[in-house]
Amino acid sequence: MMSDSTFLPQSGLAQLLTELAAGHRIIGPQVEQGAVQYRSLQGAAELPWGVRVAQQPGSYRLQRQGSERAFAWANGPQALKPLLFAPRESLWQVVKTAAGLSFSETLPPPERLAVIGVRSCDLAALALQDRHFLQGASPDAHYARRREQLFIVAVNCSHPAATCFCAASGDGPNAVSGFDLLLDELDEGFLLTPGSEAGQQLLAALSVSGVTPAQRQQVEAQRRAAAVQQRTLPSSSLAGRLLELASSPRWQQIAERCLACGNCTAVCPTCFCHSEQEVPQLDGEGSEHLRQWDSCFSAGHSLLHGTPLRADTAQRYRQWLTHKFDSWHQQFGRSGCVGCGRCIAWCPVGIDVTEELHALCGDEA
Amino acid sequence: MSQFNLPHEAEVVERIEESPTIFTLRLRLADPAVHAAYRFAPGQFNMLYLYGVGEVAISIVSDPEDEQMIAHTIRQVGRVTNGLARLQAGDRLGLRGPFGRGWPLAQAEGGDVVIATGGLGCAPVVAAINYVLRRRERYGNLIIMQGVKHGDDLIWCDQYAQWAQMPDTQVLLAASEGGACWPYHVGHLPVLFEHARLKPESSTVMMCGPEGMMIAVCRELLGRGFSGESLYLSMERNMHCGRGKCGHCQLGGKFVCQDGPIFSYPEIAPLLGVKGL
Amino acid sequence: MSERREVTIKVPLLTRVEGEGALELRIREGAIAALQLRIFEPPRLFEKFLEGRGHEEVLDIVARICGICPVAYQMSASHAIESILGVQPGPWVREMRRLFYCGEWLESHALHIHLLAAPDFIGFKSAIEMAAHHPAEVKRGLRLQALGNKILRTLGGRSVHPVGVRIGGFTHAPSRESMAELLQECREALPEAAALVRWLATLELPDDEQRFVSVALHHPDEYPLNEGRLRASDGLDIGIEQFHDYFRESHVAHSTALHAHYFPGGWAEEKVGVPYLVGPLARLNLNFAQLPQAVRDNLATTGVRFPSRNMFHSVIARAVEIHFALLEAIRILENYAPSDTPAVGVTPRAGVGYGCTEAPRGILWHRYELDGAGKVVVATIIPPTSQNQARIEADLKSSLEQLGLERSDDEIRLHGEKVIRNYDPCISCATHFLRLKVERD
Amino acid sequence: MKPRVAVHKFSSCDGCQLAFINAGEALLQLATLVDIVHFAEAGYADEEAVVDIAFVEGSISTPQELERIRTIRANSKTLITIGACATSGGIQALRNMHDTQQWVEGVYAQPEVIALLADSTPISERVKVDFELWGCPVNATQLFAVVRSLLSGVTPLLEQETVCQECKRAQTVCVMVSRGEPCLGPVTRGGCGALCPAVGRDCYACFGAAPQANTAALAEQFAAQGLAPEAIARRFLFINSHSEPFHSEGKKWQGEGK
Ligand SMILES: Cc1cc2nc3c(=O)[nH]c(=O)nc-3n(C[C@H](O)[C@H](O)[C@H](O)COP(=O)(O)OP(=O)(O)OC[C@H]3O[C@@H](n4cnc5c(N)ncnc54)[C@H](O)[C@@H]3O)c2cc1C
Ligand code: SF4
Ligand code: SF4
Ligand code: SF4
Repeated sequence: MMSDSTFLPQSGLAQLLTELAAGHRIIGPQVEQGAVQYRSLQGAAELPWGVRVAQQPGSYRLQRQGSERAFAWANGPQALKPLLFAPRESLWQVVKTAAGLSFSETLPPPERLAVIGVRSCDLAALALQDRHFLQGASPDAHYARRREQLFIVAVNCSHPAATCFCAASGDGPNAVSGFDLLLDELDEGFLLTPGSEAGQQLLAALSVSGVTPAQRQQVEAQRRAAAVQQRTLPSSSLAGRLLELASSPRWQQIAERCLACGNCTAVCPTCFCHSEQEVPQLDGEGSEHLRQWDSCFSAGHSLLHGTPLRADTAQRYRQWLTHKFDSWHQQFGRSGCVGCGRCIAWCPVGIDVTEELHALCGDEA
Repeated sequence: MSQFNLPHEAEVVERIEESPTIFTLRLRLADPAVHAAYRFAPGQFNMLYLYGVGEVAISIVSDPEDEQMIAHTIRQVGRVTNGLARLQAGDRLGLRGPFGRGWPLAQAEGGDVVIATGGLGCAPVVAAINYVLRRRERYGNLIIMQGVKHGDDLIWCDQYAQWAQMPDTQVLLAASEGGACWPYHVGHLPVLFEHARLKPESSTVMMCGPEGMMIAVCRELLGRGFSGESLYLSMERNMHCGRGKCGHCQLGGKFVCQDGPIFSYPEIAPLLGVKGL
Repeated sequence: MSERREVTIKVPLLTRVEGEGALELRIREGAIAALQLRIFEPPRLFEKFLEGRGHEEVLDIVARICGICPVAYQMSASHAIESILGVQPGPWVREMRRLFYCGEWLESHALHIHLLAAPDFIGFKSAIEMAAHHPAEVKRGLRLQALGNKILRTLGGRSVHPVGVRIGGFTHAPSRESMAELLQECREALPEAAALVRWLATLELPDDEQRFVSVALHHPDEYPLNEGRLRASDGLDIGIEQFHDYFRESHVAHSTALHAHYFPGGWAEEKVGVPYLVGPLARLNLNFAQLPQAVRDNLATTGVRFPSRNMFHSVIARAVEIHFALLEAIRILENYAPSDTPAVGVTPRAGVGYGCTEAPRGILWHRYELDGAGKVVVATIIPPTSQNQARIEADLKSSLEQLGLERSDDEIRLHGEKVIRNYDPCISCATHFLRLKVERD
Repeated sequence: MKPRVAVHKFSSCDGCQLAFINAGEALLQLATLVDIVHFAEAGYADEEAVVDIAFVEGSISTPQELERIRTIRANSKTLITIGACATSGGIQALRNMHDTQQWVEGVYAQPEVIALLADSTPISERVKVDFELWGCPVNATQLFAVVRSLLSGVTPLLEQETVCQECKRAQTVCVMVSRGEPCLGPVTRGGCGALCPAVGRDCYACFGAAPQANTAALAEQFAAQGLAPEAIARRFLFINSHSEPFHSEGKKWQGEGK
């Protein structure tokens, strides 16, 4: 695939952003509140130049390395999920009149977004969310509205974090599809690879040159190096395996450490659970029906006849891990984990899914 | 926007008190064109929306060929159902649906239909019973078995008595604690199998009730030579969206709202009886 | 009505005040035999449980003394503790604290004027009833109150018990966008504030000239909020750390709030102290010249003059301070830029420090003693309401006599309530707990 | 018939009833939907009135208050506590860990007139409570949602999830993970909108413990991050020190400090 790549010098990044800005609002990585986050991007200067990220279970710290790169960090706390599957949004409204109830849909206003800096794990997660929200008898209109408008500039990971295991899950570190344009970052510029018609068109507007053999070699080495990661998954597929371990004592052990806070599910780029909520006006004349992210760790998630079916944290943790790594296969034909490691880093007490899986399956990490 | 995402306005045409805590709402969709186009299968459910309060999943108990009304029998258990209970004829509510997969009534044609229910008022099977009774010629025997914990828990006594009068229909009732005047059988539901005229090779069994009870029934019937494929269970999980998106109703890899709520035994056998799944 | 009647008037529960208190009055032979403003708000003993807490916890604790003026508590405590730790947070923090305080004045004053006081002057039981007849005025008041709350939320996360402050400054710097939005709203509200002053001046306020000592902070360059020296209208001019040399509290049986008195010659020298006034009227009386010209010009059109001895001018003083607070907020917001260091770091050390700032109801004085680990050893907090309490009782006595004790019970009761409410007493603050020396009459 | 509503105050800072007072036009609207019969700060005083809904702010800390709450209970169909004081004893419950009488005697000139119960207790320790709203203070969203539910004739919905869930939905960067701040969000009941992390600081649990809060695991993590046992104790023994599991967890670490 590198065969149709071209080279854009670092100075050309501004041009790339200008071209993108012509038809889109650009979302790009920026340092905010001590983390690399996707925010509205005004220009290349706002990118996290020289920023790296050290991640460990329960810990995320920025490091300034003074390098000349803008994308030398591994992922931040959020993936594309909040951009498409909003944390909280209105689904419909209803007004009460003398004549009766009048319902109307509240779709998000159309907006063309271009996201730059997307990692391969997040593309894999996006593909999964696409399947969940867009397929089936009742595609999700809110998600669809945002998804149609999305332009993706992906970047191959050059500096995975210690929490990353996309190589083990098979979702990275190098992107193969799902983007409009792909960047490989080098000190002096970027290797550009188009992934769609729209990406091709954008490329055509840029002042690019051919890729030198040295650059090609450097990119290849970088891609290989990024694939060397510390964390692994159990060697054979987990489809059907975790359910069989439903009565393992390990769940209780995890529950002693787990806070049931739901941070893992919130940062997970594939988790789709949400609850619906009614927000009536005080005067009783209208009401709004919202949805917001929910978590299998919350009591309300499994509420049945007034009591949670999954009564304790052991059962809730088991639901999270079993769904993600086992039942997902039945639902979507693959695991629900894309190896981004967010649930490991952003768990306040540093519970590590890869460690738990190895322990449950009885094999060494 | 589809009928699955946005509620349609519906009017309560009639409210029937079934017991102090169970009532039936007969509804008509406010827009005649929408009402006319509305189609469902027995065992499917709607999301009923109580204005300003929220939505709940409720099975449809009316006959699919009844073009006049969509009926729901609801038990008051909490916030929304208590609120729905106060609705009167003429009141408005919202309705989304139908959702899910219904009973295998087409497949059951030509054979016996065995209904096994436990607990209090099991609305989903009422739809199946009424369906069969209205198309009596297409089915063999209809065996209705209901188990309750205590004799006093039995509701719809008249209804059972009425069904018992129908041709080729057997109604069997059991209570684990019968009490002095309980005229029927005493014990858990499977005690009724001794008395039922069961034909394992040509029956379809439709079950509804607490999971523990359904597991016991399945085990017993498999022991009596029923095939797993002939057993159907109606499952219940927390539900918000009804369309397989919100994730609340997951049971292993199944979304109860769209893959169910009716499942054949082999589909979910490994998931049954696992606590907290 | 007979001059010789003996009546007892009780207002068992004062309404439209913050916190719960009662008034008891005994008139014998045409004279007031006993008059007690009873504050039965149970003591919540904050000063005691501050002991042993870390300095970093103090702001979250003292905020809870009062839901209406938590910022005042946080500010006085910040200054006191920072003086012990020897930190000076710098100009950005200073400006943001002024803005924060403007928010609280705006919210508290607008609340008092419209929801608590104005119904008295117009003749309604509550603002809710008044709103039916004077919707424009009431809604204007609610808007000003809401704007004050919004300023508090922008800096503090929420308006009651804000969470955005810490010793050394603020936990975060608000975004440019949120501050620009505030600026816009303040500008829009400015004419409303000016109109409020003019409207209040048209109301028929009782004419109640009294003799009293005003006490407030004074700052050479600005209208006082966080900083200044303590001044009294009799010429006293001291540093805040000298407060206890001139002002002392005592416990009276009918109240859980302590009464404070002013000892003009110094507490060590004198036996008997005098009541004194703190709050908007006292502030304005001592700081009129510090007000921006626009505020003074607007006031000039009304004919109301400060310094004033009419206690009922307090409500106008509050409106004037709303006008000032908005102008000040606009000035600060116009120059806003986010800071990378919204707070300076602190290192614990032992010492004693004082803080005195102008709460909406008047000076709020704090004294802390910290140990080497930065934990509180002793805390003393003197809220404005306990300082005003002796003054309220004196005022009641004189106002009721002026009204005429032969009036009907209802009239006397109503007027008494009106007088009390005019001080905007914050009874919830009745937490002060005297620890050192107690005087017995 | 409009429901009759009372707002009562006990030992508190007034901050929770401010959620009504600060509501602006919503307050005026509320007055058209219900009959406010007692709400001293807003100008209504009929303390003994029989009401449909009584909101109670503040904890019970004097014998008189105890008498008063019993009367109020008897006169109210639905009694709802608002805020930490009423729901858990509040910040003044910190005195429960000390001999209060000694404090009072040592310092008040006439301690006999200061009648205090030994403990500052939540309303539910004294009379039956129908619904409890956590928060120090509660906010208007919580209050008006309850009012709306009751007006619609349905049970109010109470917050069950953790502050972390709100924090993540707000897309705030976790202060515990990114800065090592000892955040109590994972064990704290939501409802505040995760205010503290949003302004860049750790949550101090003013909304009380979340259902099933695993305080032991969080405390261990604080210790692992270097917080001293005595400081861990102070974190749990703060706004809601009188309620479980914060009380026990705090006591546990307090012991370890000695
Ligand atoms: C497929 C299906 C069909 C059903 N058919 C019927 C029927 O015909 N008649 C009938 O009376 N009941 C039926 N139920 C159960 C009914 O949905 C619940 O009793 C109802 O949701 C309880 O809501 P509540 O607000 O009154 O109770 P609460 O206990 O206050 O519940 C709060 C919320 O939790 C969720 N919830 C709680 N219990 C259930 C539950 N059992 N199932 C799904 N969500 C739940 C709902 O979102 C509900 O609003 C059915 C459930 C399912 C899943
Ligand atoms: S695994 Fe970690 S992040 Fe997830 S619920 Fe448990 S403690 Fe929270
Ligand atoms: S900052 Fe606190 S509340 Fe937010 S996710 Fe982290 S631990 Fe939870
Ligand atoms: S984050 Fe925690 S301390 Fe802060 S307001 Fe919310 S519950 Fe209270």
